[in-house]
This record gives sequence, structure tokens and C-alpha cells, in this order.
Amino acid sequence: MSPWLLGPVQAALALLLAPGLVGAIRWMKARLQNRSGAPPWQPYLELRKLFAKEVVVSNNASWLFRAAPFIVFGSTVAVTLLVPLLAVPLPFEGAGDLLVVVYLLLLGTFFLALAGLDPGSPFGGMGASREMTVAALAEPTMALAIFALAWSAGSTNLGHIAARMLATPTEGLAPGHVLAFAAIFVVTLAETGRLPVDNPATHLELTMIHEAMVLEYSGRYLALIEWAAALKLLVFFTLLGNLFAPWGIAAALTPGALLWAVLTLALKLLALGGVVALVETHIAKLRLFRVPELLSASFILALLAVTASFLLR
Amino acid sequence: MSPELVSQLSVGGSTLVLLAGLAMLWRRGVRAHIGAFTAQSVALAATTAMVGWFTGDWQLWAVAALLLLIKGVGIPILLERMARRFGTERELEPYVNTATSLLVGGLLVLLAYLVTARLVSVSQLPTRTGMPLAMGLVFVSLFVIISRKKALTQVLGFLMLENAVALLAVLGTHGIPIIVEIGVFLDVALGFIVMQVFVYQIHETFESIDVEQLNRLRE
Amino acid sequence: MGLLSKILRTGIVTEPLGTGDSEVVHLVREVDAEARRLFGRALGIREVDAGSCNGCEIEITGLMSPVYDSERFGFHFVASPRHADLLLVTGPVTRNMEVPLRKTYDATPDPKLVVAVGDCARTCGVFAGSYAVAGSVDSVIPVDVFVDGCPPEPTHILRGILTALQSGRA
Amino acid sequence: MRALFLLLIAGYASGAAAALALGSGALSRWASALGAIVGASAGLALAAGVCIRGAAFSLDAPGFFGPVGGMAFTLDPLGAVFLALTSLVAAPSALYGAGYARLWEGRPALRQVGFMLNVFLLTMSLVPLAGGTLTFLLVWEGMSLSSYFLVMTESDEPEVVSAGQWYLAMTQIGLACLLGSFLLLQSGGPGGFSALRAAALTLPPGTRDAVFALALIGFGSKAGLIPLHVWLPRAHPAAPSHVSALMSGAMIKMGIYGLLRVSLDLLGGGPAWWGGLVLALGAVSALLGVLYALMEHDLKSLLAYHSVENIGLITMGVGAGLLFGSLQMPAAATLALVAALYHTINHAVFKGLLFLGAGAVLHATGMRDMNRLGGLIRGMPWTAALFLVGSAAISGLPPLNGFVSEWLLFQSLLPGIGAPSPLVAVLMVLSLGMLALTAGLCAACFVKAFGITFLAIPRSPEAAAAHEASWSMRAGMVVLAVACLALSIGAFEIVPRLSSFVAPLVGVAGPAPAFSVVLALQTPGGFARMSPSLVAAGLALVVLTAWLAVKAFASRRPVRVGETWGCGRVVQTPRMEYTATAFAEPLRRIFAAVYRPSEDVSVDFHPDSRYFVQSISYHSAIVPWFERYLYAPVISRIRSWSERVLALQSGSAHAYLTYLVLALVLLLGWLVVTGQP
Repeated sequence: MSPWLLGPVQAALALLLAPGLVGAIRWMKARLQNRSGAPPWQPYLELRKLFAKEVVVSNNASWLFRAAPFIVFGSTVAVTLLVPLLAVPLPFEGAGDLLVVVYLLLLGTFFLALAGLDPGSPFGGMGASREMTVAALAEPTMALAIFALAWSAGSTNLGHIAARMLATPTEGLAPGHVLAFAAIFVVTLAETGRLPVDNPATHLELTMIHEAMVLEYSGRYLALIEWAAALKLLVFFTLLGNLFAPWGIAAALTPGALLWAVLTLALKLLALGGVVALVETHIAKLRLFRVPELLSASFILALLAVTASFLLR
Repeated sequence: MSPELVSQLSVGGSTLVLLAGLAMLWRRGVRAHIGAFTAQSVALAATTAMVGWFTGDWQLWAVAALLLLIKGVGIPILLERMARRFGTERELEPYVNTATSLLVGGLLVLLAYLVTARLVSVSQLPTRTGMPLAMGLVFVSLFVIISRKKALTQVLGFLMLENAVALLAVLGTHGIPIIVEIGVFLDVALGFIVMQVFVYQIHETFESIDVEQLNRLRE
Repeated sequence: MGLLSKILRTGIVTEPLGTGDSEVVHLVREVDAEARRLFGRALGIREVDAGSCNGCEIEITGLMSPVYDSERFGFHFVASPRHADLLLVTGPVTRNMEVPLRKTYDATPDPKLVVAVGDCARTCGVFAGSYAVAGSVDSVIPVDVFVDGCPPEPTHILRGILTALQSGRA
Repeated sequence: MRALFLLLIAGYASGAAAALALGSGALSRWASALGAIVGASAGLALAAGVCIRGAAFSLDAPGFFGPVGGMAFTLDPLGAVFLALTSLVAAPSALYGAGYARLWEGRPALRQVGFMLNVFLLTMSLVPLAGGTLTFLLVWEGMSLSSYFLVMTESDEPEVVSAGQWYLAMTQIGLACLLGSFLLLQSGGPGGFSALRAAALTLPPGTRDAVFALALIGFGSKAGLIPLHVWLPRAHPAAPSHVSALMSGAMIKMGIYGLLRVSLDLLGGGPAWWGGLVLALGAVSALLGVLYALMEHDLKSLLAYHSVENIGLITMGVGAGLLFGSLQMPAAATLALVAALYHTINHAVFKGLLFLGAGAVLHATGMRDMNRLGGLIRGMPWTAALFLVGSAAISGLPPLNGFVSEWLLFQSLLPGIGAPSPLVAVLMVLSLGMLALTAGLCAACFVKAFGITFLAIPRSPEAAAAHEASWSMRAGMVVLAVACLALSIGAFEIVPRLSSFVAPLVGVAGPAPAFSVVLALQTPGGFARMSPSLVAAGLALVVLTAWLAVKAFASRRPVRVGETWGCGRVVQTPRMEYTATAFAEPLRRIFAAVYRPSEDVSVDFHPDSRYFVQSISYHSAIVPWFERYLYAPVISRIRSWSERVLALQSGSAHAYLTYLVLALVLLLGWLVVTGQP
């Protein structure tokens, strides 16, 4: 299989897995609440339904409201072309590094927030304001964690980082890495709207962050946005799984290796999903103005990660 | 164990010890603070044991055991009793708010890294890599003492300071003679008891262990 | 950790689909089949309290409880009518809720169903003739199914939703 | 070359002359704009020539200003970059201005602006061309004064006057520092830069430090580094919009140019603390700039604070370059300087675009207060789309140019951790964190700026009645928007050139570090690779595919237009929307420690019972702390002194005669004491 073909394959696989990941987390949460819960493939059914439904658009909304879902979805899919989902070296190694991934995700957030403001609904504005606040406060943590990773790997290119980790597995246990992992995990919770930052299952407008921005969306537009959100979660999990523990990722593009890579990837995603489900069962949502405390704690983790990599250089 | 592994482990261990200290700045509840202190003492004991294993020095093993016994078990029990006695008074209004405290903590760690840089560069021990973090914990626990209001929290700050010094000694000099260590323990125990008495007194007098109340003694 | 052990000790309390032949079980089997057929087994429900005494709300909350757990049929309550396929309306429509109810109905994209829950929804119950009451639900928006009872049990509400699904205006 | 140079001067001069000659009608508008465009195109061609050839162009004119030693012009690649970006903003702004100036028709203001704008552009284009101290200071002051007059265009409004005073004061303080700096640098001689370069090596370290410090203050006040930035948020809103675009896009960059020229070229770099200081100043400016921008709801003041922020980012690059240069890390230094230069160019383009957009809004609604705007995307679709492009670019979003230079900036800080001294490493880590926070907050701020201004329901009748800008204004903006995309996609062509320009400045022997492989940027040593063009292509492809797929497979039901969902509330009014202030409220609470907002709530109760509240009035203001603690005391001190001096002016002729006699006596006495004839 030619490396250029790998990109589309990765994107297709990510699109395929993402709703299942969300469904799996919901299922595990249901089980932890002693319910039998919806089956893990429920999100697929919901996407199918939404694509079939009518679209209602606010009379105050402009063309931006209709364009935003495609940009949000597109930018997230573009990220899946860059992250090491299945194999290193990556198909588009030279196209973008870890920073580009962060900026592409920011692009999606930016347009989603604008779309939230567009219909002029108070909830949309509230959601947009909060989403941008959280996103902005999460940036420093992400930057420093990337800093720590890149320094020990000698590059910010995702492929290099994963390959380096494969070459020297002991690196994975270095304190710098563990701390960076913890920091990025907290950022993942914040950026993908999970507890304790945002409650993905909330019905109360005043506590919403992500939901509040998409209250106006319906039908296929909503489907695109929900799919993009699931995809974003998958991207962050992939970064956590394949940058810090890239075992099982294919080094050569043989069918066997790729199959094994898919299998291990699925296992990693499930494991991380289980952790998230446990966390969400255990802790309550933070007040909005306690969120900065959480993020500054994660910033401290990232800072210590960098310091540790200073000390061990 | 290879020196590289040792230096990694000492960084890891002291990171855990430091994180427990920073947790004091993050969490509000007294119980959480006590838990953080316990975890810190255990991590400290583990680090000491690791160094002992590396150097093959039985005294360090003994010190580790003492740490585990006194600070990992004994003092936490006493603290729990105090907490139960006073009800769980939370650090609702520290002098510095939580987010800022955390950032200050981070800066203090960087400062410690700067001041210990030369020290680390001259030392030859593989465990030297952890020293900046231990020094960082010294600063952080001092910050805890000055920025928090509840007497109990300040006691914890003092105890963490002592942990930090012990860690510094273990990493910097591969441990001090056990006699000295025992002496230090006695000091700590004594100081702790004295402070306990003080805290009880404060509580008797003001029905609260908020040291702000002490201002009322002026008039 | 205490929480985890409790979770493990409690186990799954949802009424199983497979065993037993209580009414609920039969019902949920049918509901499952119908939901699968009509809305691709994914039904977004928007609950509108048009002025009820909240008795019906308590029963509706029961639907989401671990025992009935209607999420297993792909039902879930949504935060906005834009996301909804079915409106669950309770209570007599008060004058203040008349316009909001109509707006909610307009805001819901097609195909959509309306299930009116409780006696008040059909007859305005004890509130009938009050100066504050605009009328029954079907005097404001088209209703597919009425669920009687004051308040109706969760099973009846489930049956109502089922009937609405079968009525197949969707 | 020489011809282009003369054409540049001729173009601007003819534009100025036309404005004076042709009165204040449509003809003069277009003539002066045409002159400016000709001059700008000539400048662009000249710069391009120098950049491509890589050889400097120089021309001495001892004829002009004989008494002060004649004018000397040279244009090396570094200067060419700045000439290029100036001309790049100048041409579209002039075109835009031609349309914008219609509102002054029949008023002297038109003539004044037409003339001053051309003088401003001419002097500003000559700054990077200046080859000697005197020439430099002459054109520099020309630039400052002409821009001052442009700021004062609407001089019948009080806040414009006060803005002008602030601006004049800051520029003159800056000029004083520059004079001092150059005097220290120039030990006699004609003061050609080449001579200074040679002389600087022999200067004692103390003098070099003094030269650097004075230059930093002088150029920093022009660039708008905190705390010398106070004039920007005042002057930019006061000036006509295309002038603000030029000042913010091009003029403040001359401060960066001067800093680079003096510290790197003339002084040839210095001790590490220079770089550290500049880096720290840049980081602080960036963060505080964006934080205060978030609190603004005046569209143009918001953009002005973002200029402070971006100058901060550029300065971080410059500082890192100086620092690495002094640490003997030439590759890293080159990368940092390239990042700085590239961000300078990019900021010129997108900030110019944004100011022109804000001008179009002001032109259409007569308002700058975002809390009264909104819904403009219907009235003025072109302006909205173009402003959106600018917002995405300044937020560093792919695939636009801001993203490329911010990426380079991040990459240029990463090598810092490898620096020998731990202090440098810590400095780098901290500034990296601040850079990231700045980037995030900038995105948040432009969601606010665009979303509140252009989206949702109009908040005032003026906003509802907004009309689209005239074609020339739109054309000016379109040019800049296209440049935003081109500068991103063409980065792999431009960046290597920049590196070859700056590499000699930081003492890279031989070829400059490689910066690009096919279509992609690569940092020296292959630390990281990124390809803006591929990212752009990928994004376009994916979005298009998604659109087609949805078209093909999703339901074909027609889109129904309904009311905005507001939990069934009866009617939605603009008062229910989020305002700019509300949008920034969370950040304001989070960073309250920085803002120290003053808040007073006054509740007046019903006369009969305190249980009935009649009205609650809440007022809150944010005074930047450096203005409260730094400028206010100084100003009050000066005022008290001047009042004391006023006491001398008693008005009686005798008193004045006494002063004269006293002065004479003192003078004579001094001569006697010093024993001179």
C-alpha cells in the first residue's frame, strides 16, 4: 500500500471509529450507573437519523451559520490526516507537526464559536464566550507539554516523537513524559467538553459550554458538528495513546501490521474511554470560575514536565 | 541499578513529593490536605528506600522505615483526630486565590531550579537531578505557611518543609547519619505536639482555628 | 473507591428484556422493535411542561431511571427542540405557556410527533375553566397520542410513545 | 534602480502637489491617490529588485540639505523588506482612501489629508532607505510630524486633540532618545551607516549599552512597546481609518526596523541581557496587549491594542534572535529573526486589512462601539467576509499567513531549552507559555470582534441601515485579503530569502541555514517541518468533499427558516444578545488581578420601603495600571511645575525688564567666571 493512500485510509478509519468511541464511553457510564444503557453503536443510529431529518435555520442566521459545520468538520478531518493513527512514518510527515494539529483544532473552535453567536440567541453567545475562554486558558498547558515532548524527541513532528518512543521505550517512563501525559489528559477533558469542565449530557442551558453553541443546529448540520466533536475526542485520545505509548503502531505498511495497528489503537481508545467514564462517574462538574484552577493545575503539570526534562538532559 | 535509572527515579520520586506539596495549594478541604501530606511522606520514604537500595546503605533503609512509620502513619492519625475535633474547616479564603497560588508555586519551582543549578552542576551523585525539585518543595511549603489562614494548614506546611529538607539531604548527600535523622524526628514530633497544643488553645479561645482571629489579641 | 465497590455490589437494576413476561417486558420488546423501525432507533425527546403540577414530570423522570432506562431503546431527552423528534407535553396549557408551546412545536424539525401526558393535557383536569388556563394541549398544537392518568405510570407513558411511533405520522 | 527610486519620490511628490493644486473635489481625491499608488508600486518594485538581486542599492545626494552634510540613501535587503511591506500596505490604503475621503469633499480636510498622506508615505518609505544618521533622523521626524497632522484631521473633536497631544509627546520623547543614541554612536564624521558600523566596534561597552538602551526607548515608543504604547489606543481611533491602517500596518514597524538596524547591524549584537530584556518586554507587551484588547468595545481601540500585542510577538522574535546571537547559536538566531521579520510583514497585511474593514464599518454606521453594532453581515457582505479573513489571519488560524509566522515563532523559542545557561532556558519556557496564552486569547478576542460586530441582530438603527462600502474601498481590502492567503501559501519561497538576509546580521558564515524543502518549511537542523500550502490544499479538499458528500447523501428536504430558539420567549430583541462586554466577562473575572477594575453599584430604593428597588446602576471602568501608576504622576508633576513657571508671567512690563537685566547680568558673570572673551 502506498504511503499516500494511508492518509485517506486513516481519515476513513477515524470517521468510522469516532462515533463508536463516544457510544462506548456512554455505555460504560451507563453501566457504572447500574443501567443497561444504550448499545455502543447508538451514535451511528443518531447520525443516520439526523442526516435524514429536516433542517431548521434561524431567521437571524447568515451564510456563516451554514458554512461553519463544514469548516468545523473539515478541519477536524484534516487533523486525522496528520496524526499517527496507524503507522509511522506518517503519510504526510512534512505537511504538519503537533503545533499544526493544535492550530487546526483551534480553527474549528473559532468557527463553532462564531456560529454560536450568529443566530443572536443568548445561549449561543454564552456558549461561545465560555468555549473560547476555556480554549484560550488551555493553550499554555498544551504548548508546554508539546515543548517537553519535542525536547526529548528532538522534534515536534508527530512521526519523530512516536518513532523515538518506539526506539527507546524507557523514555516512556521518564517523569517528564508521565507529567506531560497527565497535562495533556486534563487538556483533553477541557477541550472535548467532558466533566469536570463541561457536562456532555446536560440539559440545563446555564451550565452548558459546547451544547449551548449548537442549540440552534438541527438535521445534517447538527450531525456534522456532533461527528466532528466525536472526531476531536478520538484525535486527542490518539495523541495520548500513540505519542506516549506507540506500541502496536505499524512500522511497515503490510496488511498484517496495519491490522495489528488497528487492533491496538482500538484497545487504547477503549482504555482511555474507560478512564474518562470512571472520572465522569466519580467527580462533579466544576463551577465555571473554578475551571481556571483546574487548568492552572494542568499548567503546573506541564511546567514540571519541562523542568524534569531540563534536569535529565 | 544503572546511574541513569537512578537519576530518573530520583526525579520521578521527588516530582511526586513536590506534586503532593502543590496539591496543598490546589485542594481546599483539610482532609485532602492531610491525604496529600500522607502521600508525600510515603513517596519520600519510597525515594529514600530507592537511594538506600542504590547505595546499599542500611541506615537509609532504617530512615525510610522511620519516615513511613512516623510521617506516613503516626502524624496523619493525629492530624485526622485534630480535623475531627475541629470539624473540617476548609481553606475557603486563603490570602492568595487558588489559581494564583498554583502559578506562584510553578514560578517558585523554576526559581529553585535556577538557584540549585550550580549546586547540581558541581555534584557528581546520580541522585543530584532531584535536588531542584526538593528545593522547590522548600519554597512551596514556605509559601503554604505564609499564604494560608488555617492553623492546621500551616502545621501541614511546616511538616512538608521538614519533608523537603529530608529529601534534600537524602538526594544531596545520600543521607545523613541515622542518629541525626532520629534527632530531627524527635524535633519534629516535639514541634508538632507544641503546635497541636497551640492549635487546641486557639480553638478554645476563638471557636475557630483561623489565625486571622489572632489579630483580635491586640486590643 | 467506596463508590466503585457500591456500584459493583448493586449491579445492573434495569428490567431485563429477555427474561420474565411482566407487562413492562412485553412492552419494551414492542417499543424496541417500533423505535428500530421508525426513527432508526434514535429518538430525541423534548419535554414541555405547559403548566403541569409536576406529578407527570416525576413519572417521566422515572422513564430515565435505571429501572426503566428507556435510553436502551435509543430514547434520550434533548436540550433543544431543534434536536428533538418527539414532544412530550404535560399539564393544561396555561395562558403564559400557550405561545411558548406553539413556538416549541414550530422549532422542531420534521418529522415530529407529539405525545400529551396526563389527564390535564386532555381535559385540563381540576384546572379546567380557570382564568389562567388556555385549554387542552390539542387546542394549541396537533397531538398524536394522549396518555391518560393522573399521573400516568412510566409504563403507560412508554405505551403512549409506542402508539405514537406506530401511528407512523413520522 | 535609480529610476525606480526617483519614480518613488516623484509619485508621492506629485500626489502631494495634486492634492494642493486641485482643491477639494473628486479630482483631487483621485489624483493624490493615483500619485500615492504610483509611488508605492515603484517602492515595491525597488524593494523586490534589491531582494531578488540580494545586492544593496545606494545613492548619495550631497546636493540636498548641503548644510547638514547632504542626504545619503542605501537600500540593503533588510531595509528592502520594510520598504516592501510599507508599499504593500500603502497602495491598497491609498486606493481605499480615495473612496473614503468622499466624506470630506468640499472641506479643507480633504486637501490636508491628500497632501499629508503623500508626505507621510514618502518620508516613511525613505526611512528604510536612509543611509546616514542625519538622513535617517530627518525622514523619521518627517514621518512622525506628517502622521501627527493626519491624526489631527478631525481636530474639532476634543478626544482627537488629546490623542494628538499624547502622540506628539511620545514621538518627541522618542526622538530625543534617538538623538542621544545616535550622538553617542557617532563620534564626529559625516555619520554614514557604514562609518558608524566600523566605529561601533571600537566603542567602550558602557557606551554601547547606553546606545542600545536609548535606541530601545526611542524605537520602542514608536513601535508601541508596553509601557511606551499609550499613544496607540488613543491615536489609532482618532485618525482616519486608512491612516490608522498605515500607522498600525507600516509606521510602527519602523520602530522594529530601527531596533534591528541599530542593535544588530550597527552595533553588531551585544551581551545576552540585551536579548533577554527585549524578549521579556516583547512577552509582556504581547500578553498585556491582548488582555486589554479583550476589554475594549471600541472596534478601533481593540485593533490598536492588538497592534501592541503583535508588536510584542515581533519583539519576542527579535529578542530571541539577539539572545541566541550572543550565545553563539547562529541557526536558532536566524530562525528567530526570520520569524520576527515574517510576522512583521504578515501583521502589516492583516492589520491593514482589519483597520480598513473597521473604517468601512465606521463609514457605513458612524459608530465604533461594538455594543451598538451587529448584523452588518447582511448590509455589508463584502466587508464582513474580508474582515473575517483578517480576523482568522491575526488569530493565527490555518491556512492564512498569521499561522505561518506564529508557527515559526513557536519553533524559534523551542531551541532555547538547549541554551547553556539555565536562566535563558527558564526565560524561554516562560515566554513560550505567555506566547501560547496570547495566541489563545487573540482568537477569543477576534471571535468577539467579528461575531459581535457583524453577526446576529443589529443593536442600533444605524447598524440596521448599514450600506456596503464603495468599490474602491472594497478593492483595497480585497488586495490585502488576497495577500493574506498568498503570504501563507508562498511561504516556502519567501522564508528562505529572509533567512539569507538576516543570517549575515547574526554572524552566520557561508550560506544561511536551509529553510524549505519542496513546498514545506523546515527549521534549521530539521527540528520541525510544516507546509502551509499542503495544509491549505488539504483543508480545501476535505471541506469540499464533505460538502459534496452531504449534498449527495443527506436528506434533500428544503431548509426551513424559523425563529431563533429562545426557550419560547415571546419576542427576541437585540437587548437579549450577548454584547462585547458580556462576551469578555469570564476572562475579565479570571484576570481581575491584572485589570483591577473599579466597580461601583448604586441602588436607589423606593422612598416608602427599602424592599422595593427603583433602579440599580452599575458602573465599572478599567484604567491600565501603567497609566495609573506611571503616567498620571508624571503628568501631574509636569502640570504643577508649569503652573509654578506661570507665576513668572505677572504681566507687568517692569517684571519682564527685570528678567532681561537679570539674564544679561548672569550671562556676563558666567563669561567672566569662565574667562572667555
